[in-house]
Amino acid sequence: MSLGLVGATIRRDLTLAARNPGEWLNPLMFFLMVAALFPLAVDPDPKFLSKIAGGVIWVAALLATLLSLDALYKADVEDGSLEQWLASGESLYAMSLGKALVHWCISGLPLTLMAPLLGLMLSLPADAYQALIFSLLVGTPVLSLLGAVGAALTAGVRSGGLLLSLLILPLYIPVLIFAASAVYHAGIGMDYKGQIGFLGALLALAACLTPFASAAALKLNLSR
Amino acid sequence: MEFNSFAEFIAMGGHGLYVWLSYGLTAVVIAWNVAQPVMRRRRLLKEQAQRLRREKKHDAKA
Amino acid sequence: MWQWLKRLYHRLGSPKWFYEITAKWIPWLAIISVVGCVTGLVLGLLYAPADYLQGNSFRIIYIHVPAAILAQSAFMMMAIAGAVYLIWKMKMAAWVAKVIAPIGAGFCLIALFTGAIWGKPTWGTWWVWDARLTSMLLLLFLYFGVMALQQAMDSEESGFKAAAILALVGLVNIPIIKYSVEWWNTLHQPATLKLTEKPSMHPDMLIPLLIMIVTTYVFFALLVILRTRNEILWHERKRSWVKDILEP
Amino acid sequence: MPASSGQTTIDLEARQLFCERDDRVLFDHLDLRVRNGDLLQLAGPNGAGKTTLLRLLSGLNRDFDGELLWHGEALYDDYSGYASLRLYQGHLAAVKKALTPLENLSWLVSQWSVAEDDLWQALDAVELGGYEETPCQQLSAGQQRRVALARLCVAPAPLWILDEPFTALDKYGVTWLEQQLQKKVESGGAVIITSHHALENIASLQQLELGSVRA
Repeated sequence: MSLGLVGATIRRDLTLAARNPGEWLNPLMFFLMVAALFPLAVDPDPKFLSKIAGGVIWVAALLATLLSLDALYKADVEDGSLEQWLASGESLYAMSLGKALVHWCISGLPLTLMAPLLGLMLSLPADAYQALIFSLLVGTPVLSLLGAVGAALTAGVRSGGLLLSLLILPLYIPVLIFAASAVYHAGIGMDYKGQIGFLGALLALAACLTPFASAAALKLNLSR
Repeated sequence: MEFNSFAEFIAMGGHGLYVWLSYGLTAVVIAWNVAQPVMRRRRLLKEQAQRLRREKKHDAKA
Repeated sequence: MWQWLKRLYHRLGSPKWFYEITAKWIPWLAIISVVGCVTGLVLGLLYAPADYLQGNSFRIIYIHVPAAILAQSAFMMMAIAGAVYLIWKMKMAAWVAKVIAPIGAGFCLIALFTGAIWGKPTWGTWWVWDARLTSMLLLLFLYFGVMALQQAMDSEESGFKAAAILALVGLVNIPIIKYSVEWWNTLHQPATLKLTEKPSMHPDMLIPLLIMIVTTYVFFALLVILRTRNEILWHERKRSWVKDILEP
Repeated sequence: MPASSGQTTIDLEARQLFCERDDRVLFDHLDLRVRNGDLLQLAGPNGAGKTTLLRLLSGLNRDFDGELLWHGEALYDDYSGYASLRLYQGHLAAVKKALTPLENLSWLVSQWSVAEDDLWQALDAVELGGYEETPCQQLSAGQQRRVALARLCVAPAPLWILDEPFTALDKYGVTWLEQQLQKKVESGGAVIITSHHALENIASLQQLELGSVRA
């Protein structure tokens, strides 16, 4: 059975994730812990928490995504897999898109599924759960796509993880602003379609454009 | 002219600290921006001239 | 026209030509910068009337606004130079992109410092999450990212390429960041007193500002040329024409 | 084993190649041509540019001056066509330790369609029979390398470009690989290889000495 290299790589990466669950479970634990810090450090008052819950969950999701991004291309650069992709002559654009998809499956998707639990811990208003899920569902793929560019750029750099955060965090700001605002507005009973719509537009834009940047960045790692 | 005396100019109607602090910090950044390439150029020219002289000596020996 | 553009491109691509021609430009650019700066500041600091709301603290505008404008267009120029390098492999473009980054970051810092200082008499606090200041802060982060990435790479060449890719991604993001920050700002702080953006400025206030903006661009060109010439000297140090400069 | 490689015409040509790295000229005015039945060994000291030349010829690295032709046309005009006929093995094996040899091999040949039976046979041929479903972290370095080399048996590519393939192989592996190379060129395929290993017993061997050009 032939899936082509892109399909085979998606399958291989998912198999790898299944064999090394720590790689994607640790960022999830981190997600949980960061959210637990806020009531402890700031104020455990449910009224106060319900106001900041959406923002806190999103900040935590963003940081957890960054944690898991560093490994996205590093191993492939080091063990020669990247070399084989380029040697195969298959489109690096499709490849980058595939890798971002895999990253989302092991980071954004579980984050989305875990978020309601954090909502409970942070007394998120009942009306806001739907917005939280929607915003994560539409927003986290953007994080994966943009982050994949950073991961591709820093894959060959020795202490790339920190650098990656420095490069990518400013680019994450629009997602953070609109997603957190969607959750907040849903919580106070206001309409949040506009924000989700904007996130959707960002997702479409990121899905079209970031693979070009990722592909160009991946080629860089080979010219050594 | 908006100001009647030099002291009035410095005081900037009570906002002197803010205005002059801004201009001072800007001057520092600008000065560094000018000094950095000028100094680098001097160092570069010196180092490279030295390298050339060294290479010439080396060639003369060989 | 096309032929002329082609010739210009080839000349710009030649470090030697650039080095020789800019030697003639530097004194002129320096003179224009000094004269423009003195004129603009004399007009702005001495002759412009005080603002009816902010008093004399508004005179910070003559450095804050030009620095902010330049910091943004410098990022654009850096990204374009980076793209020229990626597409046509023109080394001069990579060097120009490299030298723009610290200069642009410097102007970004000026805009942030002066904005914060200006905020104290205007808002009563050093820092307010004003839309313009916030997006300026993010722009500074983008500059830092580009510079850090360039230095982190093993070979200088891949550093140039990586920085160019990041600058292009940043360039696409800047309007999105600006829009989202402005939208967020209007949502959180309706009707604060803005630092700049007057409905209509008195010509006596406006003219010095325009002079300062133009001067800042000229000064920026001077800085870029000075630094690029150093890059040329370093990268071409083994060519014969540089050797002739080193020992006439 | 696909013996069909004889039918495809191989014609890879380099004209006036020039390449420099970090201000050092690796090679200049380099001409070479590889056709059916050729075995080209790149020789030269460390740092002479053997790997760089291999990467240029594979199309992985496009940072050079001069011409690179496949069937008389620029290699990059139809890179995916070229890539499907050329197998590149760098000194990195591209083998994931958490996966089994079978899974790794199946990924390594996923750009071609290869039947699963052939994969089992190929692993058998490199003496990995019985280890097909053991995670690679339990295998030795030489065995992991052999997983990557197993695809020489199954990939339907007439042209092989191999970078130091003898590294970490034991005596048996070396003999096996020598046989494979011999079989390849005899059946009308072609091989470009960097290796310090002596390959004199293969008749059609050509050698190219790099490292004579210095800046």
